[in-house]
Amino acid sequence: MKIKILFFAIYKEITGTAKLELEVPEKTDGLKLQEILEQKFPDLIKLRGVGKLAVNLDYSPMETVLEDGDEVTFIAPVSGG
Amino acid sequence: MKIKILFFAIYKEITGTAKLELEVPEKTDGLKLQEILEQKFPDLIKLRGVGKLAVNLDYSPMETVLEDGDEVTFIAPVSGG
Amino acid sequence: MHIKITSEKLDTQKLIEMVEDDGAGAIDIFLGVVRNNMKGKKVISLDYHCYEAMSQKKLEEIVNETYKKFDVKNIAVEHRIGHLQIREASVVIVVSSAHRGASFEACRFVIEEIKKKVPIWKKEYFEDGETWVEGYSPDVP
Amino acid sequence: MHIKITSEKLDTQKLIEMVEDDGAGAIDIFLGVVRNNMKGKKVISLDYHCYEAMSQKKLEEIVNETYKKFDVKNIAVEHRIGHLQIREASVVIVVSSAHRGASFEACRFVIEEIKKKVPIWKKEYFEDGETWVEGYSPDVP
Repeated sequence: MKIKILFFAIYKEITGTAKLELEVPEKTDGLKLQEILEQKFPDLIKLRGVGKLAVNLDYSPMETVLEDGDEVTFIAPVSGG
Repeated sequence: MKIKILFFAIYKEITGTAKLELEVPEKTDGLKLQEILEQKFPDLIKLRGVGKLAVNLDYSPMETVLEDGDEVTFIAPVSGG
Repeated sequence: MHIKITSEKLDTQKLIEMVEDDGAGAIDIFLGVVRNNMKGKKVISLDYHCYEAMSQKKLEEIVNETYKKFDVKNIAVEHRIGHLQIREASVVIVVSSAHRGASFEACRFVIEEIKKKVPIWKKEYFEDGETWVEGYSPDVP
Repeated sequence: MHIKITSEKLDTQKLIEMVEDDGAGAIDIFLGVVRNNMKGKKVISLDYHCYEAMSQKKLEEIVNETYKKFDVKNIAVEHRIGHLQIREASVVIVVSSAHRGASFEACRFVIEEIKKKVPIWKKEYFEDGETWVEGYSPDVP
């Protein structure tokens, strides 16, 4: 299945990209996706435990099983306002 | 001695005046002044206990002894803001 | 510190510019506004009357106390007097501070103190008459 | 409800007009402003980046929750993104209510929630470099 991954702020700087369409195995969850991305972008290991998963515009536990077409991102600590 | 008395809001409506220069005996305090004014403007009796004394721009106890040239007023419950 | 009692329309933007400070990260602004009812009775308009010299003095005392109590940068306060229509602002309080907590708390403190201590009186006009609004009775030392 | 994420300069006066209501007696306004230092280090300017679709959604959720929790009339919120200079406003929150307590409390609630939940990130530029500001780590259900 295919998911859309967005990168913002420090994630965007580290990966050098804002958006990625990725083919992942069925039943991939947030933890598994994190591993897949760390293989593609080894520097992402620095951000382990820092970012929170968001799926389709909502914060979601890392154990969330992703579905085809999901829009996924990792949210570094926010500093708006 | 001579004091200046100002009337605001409900006091001004009842007395029909904004300002009064009044000759009063030495050692007149707020309570005595109240009586003197009630003789001049009998309707002021309605406001007994309602207004607070102010002397020279500060709230002052009714027992405050007035001095020559003081600017005195009675402050009805305030409703600014 | 900027304090003014005026019969002109209040200009919030002007007061915001007055409190700006390179070290301020937060500005809180409070507007008191004329609303169309008082305890369910329809208000048409109102008049604010004041003892101007004493109001000016009490506002200065309140603002000085606020500077002492809260870690704020600048405070600006204007109170309008005279005849006001529904939706018009009667008071504007603007406070800047490094961190947001102080702005909120100081701004709230200023309006609460104004309502207790400043000799300003509101007269409300209804369809069938008018009345002096009974507010706070100031504490006397 | 008015919510907007924009790269244009924020217009406080426009937002005040949006929340006006004949029954409102109070309006509280909060401005988040760029200040010239972060923990003592001199800030030259900064950039706000955001995940716009999710920020819009989270702002809507926050404002809806605020309407439920507090007795307010109207709420308007704008957050600026992009490059900002010292003294420029990054966020403006405007709340109208019949009585003043609700405006103050609701306005404070909105800014606290924004700082916890909305995916916006601040990058500060110093004389000798730049850094992403570490803020709140959002709760995950």
